[in-house]
Amino acid sequence: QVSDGVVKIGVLTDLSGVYSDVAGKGTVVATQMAIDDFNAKEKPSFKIEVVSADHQNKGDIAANKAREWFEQGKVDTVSELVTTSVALAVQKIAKEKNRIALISGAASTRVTNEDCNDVTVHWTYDTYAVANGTAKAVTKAGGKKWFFLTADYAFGHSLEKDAGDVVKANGGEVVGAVRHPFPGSDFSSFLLKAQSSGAQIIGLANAGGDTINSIKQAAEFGVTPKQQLAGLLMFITDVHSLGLKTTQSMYLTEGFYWNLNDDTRAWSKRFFDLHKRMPTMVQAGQYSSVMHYLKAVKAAGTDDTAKVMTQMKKTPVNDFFAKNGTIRDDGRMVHDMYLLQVKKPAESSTPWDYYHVRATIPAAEAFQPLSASKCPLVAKK
Amino acid sequence: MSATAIPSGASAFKPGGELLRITDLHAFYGESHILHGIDLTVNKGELVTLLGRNGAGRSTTMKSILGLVGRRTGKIMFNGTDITAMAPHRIARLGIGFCPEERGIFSGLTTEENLMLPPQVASGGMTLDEIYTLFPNLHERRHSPGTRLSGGEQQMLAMARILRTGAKLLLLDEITEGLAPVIVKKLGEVLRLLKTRGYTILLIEQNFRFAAPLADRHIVLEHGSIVATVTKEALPSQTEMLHQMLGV
Amino acid sequence: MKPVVASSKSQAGLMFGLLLVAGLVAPFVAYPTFLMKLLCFALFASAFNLLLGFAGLLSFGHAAFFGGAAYVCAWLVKEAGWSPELGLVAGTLVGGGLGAIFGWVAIRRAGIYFAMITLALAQLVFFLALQLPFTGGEDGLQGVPRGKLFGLVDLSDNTAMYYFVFAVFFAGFALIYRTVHSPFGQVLKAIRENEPRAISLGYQVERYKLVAFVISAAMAGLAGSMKALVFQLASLTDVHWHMSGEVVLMTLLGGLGTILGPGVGAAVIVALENELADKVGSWVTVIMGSIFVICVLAFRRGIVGELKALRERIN
Amino acid sequence: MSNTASQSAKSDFILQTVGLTKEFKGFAAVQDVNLNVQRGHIHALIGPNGAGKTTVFNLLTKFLQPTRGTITFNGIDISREEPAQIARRGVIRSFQISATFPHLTVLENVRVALQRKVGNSFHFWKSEKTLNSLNDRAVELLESVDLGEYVNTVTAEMPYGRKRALEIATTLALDPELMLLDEPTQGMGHEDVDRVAELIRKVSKSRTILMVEHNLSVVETLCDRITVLQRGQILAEGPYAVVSKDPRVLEAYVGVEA
Amino acid sequence: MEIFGISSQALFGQLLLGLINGSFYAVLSLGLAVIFGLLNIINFSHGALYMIGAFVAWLGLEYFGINYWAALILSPLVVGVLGIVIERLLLKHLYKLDHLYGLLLTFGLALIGEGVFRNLYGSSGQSYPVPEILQGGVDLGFMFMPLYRGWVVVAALSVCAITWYLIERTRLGATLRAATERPELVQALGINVPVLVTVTYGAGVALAAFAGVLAAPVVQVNPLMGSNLIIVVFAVVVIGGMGSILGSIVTGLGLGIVEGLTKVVYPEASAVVIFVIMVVVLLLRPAGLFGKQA
Ligand SMILES: Nc1ncnc2c1ncn2[C@@H]1O[C@H](COP(=O)(O)OP(=O)(O)OP(=O)(O)O)[C@@H](O)[C@H]1O
Ligand SMILES: Nc1ncnc2c1ncn2[C@@H]1O[C@H](COP(=O)(O)OP(=O)(O)OP(=O)(O)O)[C@@H](O)[C@H]1O
Ligand SMILES: CC(C)C[C@H](N)C(=O)O
Ligand SMILES: [Mg+2]
Ligand SMILES: [Mg+2]
Repeated sequence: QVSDGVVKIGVLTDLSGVYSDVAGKGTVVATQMAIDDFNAKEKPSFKIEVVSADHQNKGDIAANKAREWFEQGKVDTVSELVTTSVALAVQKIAKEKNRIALISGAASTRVTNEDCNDVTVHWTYDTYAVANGTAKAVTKAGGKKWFFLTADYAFGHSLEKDAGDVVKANGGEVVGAVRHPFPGSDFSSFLLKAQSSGAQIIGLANAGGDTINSIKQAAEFGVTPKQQLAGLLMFITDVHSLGLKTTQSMYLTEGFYWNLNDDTRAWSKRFFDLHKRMPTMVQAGQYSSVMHYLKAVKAAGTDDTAKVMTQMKKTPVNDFFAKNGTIRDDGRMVHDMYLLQVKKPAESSTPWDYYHVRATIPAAEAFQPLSASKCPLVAKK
Repeated sequence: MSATAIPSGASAFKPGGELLRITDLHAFYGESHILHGIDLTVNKGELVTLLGRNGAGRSTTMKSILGLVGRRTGKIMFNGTDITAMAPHRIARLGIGFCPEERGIFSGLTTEENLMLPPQVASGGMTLDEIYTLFPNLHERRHSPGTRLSGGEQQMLAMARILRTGAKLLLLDEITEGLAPVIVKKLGEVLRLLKTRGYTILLIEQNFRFAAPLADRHIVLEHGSIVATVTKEALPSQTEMLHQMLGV
Repeated sequence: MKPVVASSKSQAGLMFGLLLVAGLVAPFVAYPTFLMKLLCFALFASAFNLLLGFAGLLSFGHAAFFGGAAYVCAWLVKEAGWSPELGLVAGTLVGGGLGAIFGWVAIRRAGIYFAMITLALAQLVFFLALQLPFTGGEDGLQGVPRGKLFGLVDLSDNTAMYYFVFAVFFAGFALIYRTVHSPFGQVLKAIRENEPRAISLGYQVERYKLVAFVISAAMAGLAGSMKALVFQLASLTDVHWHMSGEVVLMTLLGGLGTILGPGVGAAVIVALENELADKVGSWVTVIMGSIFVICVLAFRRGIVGELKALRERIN
Repeated sequence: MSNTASQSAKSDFILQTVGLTKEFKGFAAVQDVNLNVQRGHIHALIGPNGAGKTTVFNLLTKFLQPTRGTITFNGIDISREEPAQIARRGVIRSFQISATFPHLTVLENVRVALQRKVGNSFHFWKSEKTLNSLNDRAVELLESVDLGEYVNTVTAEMPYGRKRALEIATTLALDPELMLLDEPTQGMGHEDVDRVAELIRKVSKSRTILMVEHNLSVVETLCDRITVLQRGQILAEGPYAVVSKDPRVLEAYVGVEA
Repeated sequence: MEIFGISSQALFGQLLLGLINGSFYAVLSLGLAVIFGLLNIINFSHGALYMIGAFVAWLGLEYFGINYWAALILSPLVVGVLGIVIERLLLKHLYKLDHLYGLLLTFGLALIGEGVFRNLYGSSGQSYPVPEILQGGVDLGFMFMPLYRGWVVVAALSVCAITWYLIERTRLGATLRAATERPELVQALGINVPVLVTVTYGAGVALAAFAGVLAAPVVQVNPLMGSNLIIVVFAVVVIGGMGSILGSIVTGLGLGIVEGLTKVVYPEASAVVIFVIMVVVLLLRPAGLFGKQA
């Protein structure tokens, strides 16, 4: 039975910081959309409530909030959790308190690798997936000598490592890396390092505002076009704020693009009406994960963590976001990813029409295979 | 030094009549009660001295006029304006020039900057040239930092500084302190000159011999109260008493 | 002749008694994690107050002791497998040690300079916490096990943890109280009141200030390591200069130089943060800033100080 | 004793300075001062404002570092010692601007001084009740300066004159061999002045006192010997009767030529 | 070419970037020094006012189309007026108290300023475009120097020079210096010291705003941009000697360069090098490099 007859979903996200465009308010909107759709369609016997809070990208703030939500607020699942350090911190609390963590925004593979647990689902993408898409494409296109500009925290480290592995696996070479404080504002001295490294490709192992600034300042200091930038994790909002002129022809990898097919366009249109911006993959993933969770609660007839987890794992995900997605034992939701290339300004016909879809990376290849996993839940198989 | 170099007092100050009136002035530094009800008046064009032993409260009286003591009660009228509650700079701008006992030369400023510091408060002040004619030493040292001047030169500077401003009441606190006799003599001449030009002067002096021939009146303070007033006319007969009071 | 105020002894006894009772029943009334946070900060603020309120030294770097100790305790318990009580002891020692270093550099200057120097030194510690290999960088140290107290009591139970925290707080607070009301405290007060006079009576004031600094830093360290255990993490927030500012605010708001003030201030601030965070979001900082401004302008005695003054006026 | 002292050798000078000089950025506030204070005397230091009297006090107690010169106390060179060390040797000063601990009670003020010799001053783990054993002595001292009725008053609430008395009591608590008093009667009414003068005389019985004082009648009645400073230098020295007739003193200090 | 095994390209490049950072340190610490000199207050809100300066420029551009050059004048004016209001309304009441209260009050103001802008504009930062004619750059051989950064150095140095000239070489400056020495006496000589104090505070924070506008195109205009910078600037001021005008300018530039150098030699230490220098300086020269010994 659902405790108190209420399912309570906490959205813990970055509402004011560098990732607030990528996730932020939009994920709260997406959550509400999911609940409204669910209520309308499934007419559940339980009530659904949402709370949201800003974790300011700080693990400790997030951990304290999650703890309070679980202990005092009767929150059943904490969701979104953009920023790797936040996700890792909250994941542990969720395990301790035996509640569910639905992660959409955070990127690091650590979530389902070293730090995996049986109450966490990692939904939208991860560093392996994006590196595997973008870094592989760039290396194959001839960019063999890489230098990384890395956000100095768990996410950046993870992305740098995953991308480095891909580069090396594809015959490339990593000549160096420099780590910048997170969030950073002045990247000039790091770019200077990258410049003098003699690399062809400067891999940006950062995200959001940091990526935007690195790209701008690289142009300012004449780093580009002599050297090429590879934005290892870029979102449509980043392209939107940088403009096509600056970003044209860059490769990027996403788990979702609004202009893929009719389903995505229809959902995205609804989202746009509410939020005035097209959804990022994080926001779309948030909807998808919450919906899947609610359906699982209904199907299991309880909000008991273990039962809901089992239910979620045994049901495939089929919605506008994912086709035949599945949740593995390590908590990874695997689905197709897309290798995209930014259009030239002339090629863009409508607003937010930014990408060519260059390839669909099938679910089976997109994510780190279980065989390579360090997750204790699957290692001994 | 030419007498014509000093213009006569401004017309706003009619000769004669009362310029400064202090009534029942009490002053405090923190918790010590320094002045115990001072009453005194100074008339236009007069030179009045404040005498007394160390610590009698003479400097405090002067500072009270300018509002520089911690707390004071009573009433101070200057040229018909009640200045008891005014901010010090406004009082100064009514035409009061102050030469403090510690001279107050600014070390961060050159001699000339020190000289130019106080703003003009009325017309009829001396020009820079006139001042340099009066005190040639200052001209010579005009670019050196104020506190590099000798004690005597600093004293001249402190005096000269207020002559530029056009102030008509000068409060001079121990201007001869620590100066060589020649300079003291010179200051005496300057004071006499100022007097002929209609300046009103309140003078604190330890050096009675310096003050005696200049002053129209002597006021003696002891422990923060006025204990005697001696006019120029009565001075010869009362010198002995004054010496007594001053603790000689 | 009985010169010492007779009631002060019984008053102190009463205060400690009430404190004890309040502490014992509190978890039945309020949420234990909240109470534990409150106690950690109350101890932190009381430690800080020992320095500012009773020695007249404004340190703007107390986060270094609080956070530095939190890191050390967290690391020892998490990575080296130490028991929680040993972790606390180590944290306290680290706080005190850092305090001795800070003190040695800063005590030669007074007033604003002292504040600036402690601030800058704390910033050094901040960067160490960011960059040293074992601190977890931006992530901090997470998932610190609370462990078993003396190998017996399982602290992952919130109630057990609460009573442990309360006991530690009580001991720390009592030590601070005792320090203030000790022969040493008397000298400290005298130095604060009139330093040249104290010197002229033959007191080597720098030594007293240094000892006060070390005690204050050690207690701040104790508070910090306790916080690390309660929340099971040590992070950059703990060493950030905002934390140093926050403890000043707590102390100022509660009442500088009063025994209970800092605790009251901490309680108000922690409660406000808790209550407001959801309702006004990040306006919390604005509210904190405003409290600061109001305290400085109109309320310098703080809550407890004002109450005391009020009581005196009534009597 | 003062009889024999006047005849015998140098060792009867409790305090001596040789060539004591203090310069502030090139300005010599104290210049080449050779001061000899005889044991058991009340010795006055007078001079116009800014003559350097307070500066001399600050040098003697090492609140200022001398630019040049040596200071010997009881035959020991103390020119390089710390202020607190000098106090521990038995040289205790009062200040020109009243120096009490305003928010401690009168009793506590004196007790802080008494406490120093007990050696428990670093004991932060002991209760302050351990200090109560000093109360009797403190009260005794306070009564000796007529402050018996003020024992539990917070110092800030006392009239100014009583604070100066408290300062003397605090100074006495350390039983100093040499007491330095900077203008002890400054800012007092007549009766307070007399009271303090009387007090100084009383406590001078077993010690040496060096005082700065502007009130010449106090100086006249109390002091055995007088040093007159002017612009940082010693102008004259001797008993009151001699110094007060010295024409240079009359000119420089009193302001008239003889 | 290599120097100590470091390519001269990297070395000169980092030194130049250090100089750019140093320019910001110099202008900010100059403002702090001016304020400290006369008010004896460590203006903790300096960083917040720097941030507000940048925001005023951004808002001006966003909502009123005010261009960069106009903002360079307008924003310091606006912030200067804000400073005057702060001084008249709040700081004025603190002069008789311990100077620490000034520090605490301005700390509170900094929190308020940061908080307000964080609420209104988030902390993700707004970008401010480099003005048209300063786009592009010149190749200096060892590095490609964006024109705008060059302008930052020139503008900052000019403002420092002008301020220095105003204070050290003019009548107004003389009055200011005199008032720092003995405010009471200066007032007794007929100068309105309270107004002087107010204006000085306004001017000091206007300098902060100027630095803010200069920084706007370099960094994201972001509510927290001042809060971390200001601590470094405090250290600069302590090293230079509080209240010394020349000291704060020279130390600001110098430390920027030292920091740049550290980035080449031992990058991990670049964030702390200034604090380490501060400790060393304090141990050797407690009043700071240019401060008057107490
Ligand atoms: N700032 C101050 N704080 C406390 N007391 C002060 C202060 N200034 C002066 N006094 C005291 O006030 C009394 C009167 O001082 P004042 O300076 O007026 O004396 P004076 O008559 O000018 O003598 P002299 O200049 O020779 O000392 C003295 O006892 C002096 O010590
Ligand atoms: N720290 C200092 N820096 C610069 N000059 C100083 C300092 N202390 C004192 N002086 C100067 O040294 C001279 C002597 O001052 P001191 O205080 O010793 O005088 P005093 O004889 O005690 O005078 P008073 O009778 O007014 O107390 C004065 O000119 C004073 O301005
Ligand atoms: C939205 C994001 C880019 C978040 C970031 N990748 C992280 O996991 O830390
Ligand atoms: Mg005087
Ligand atoms: Mg003196």
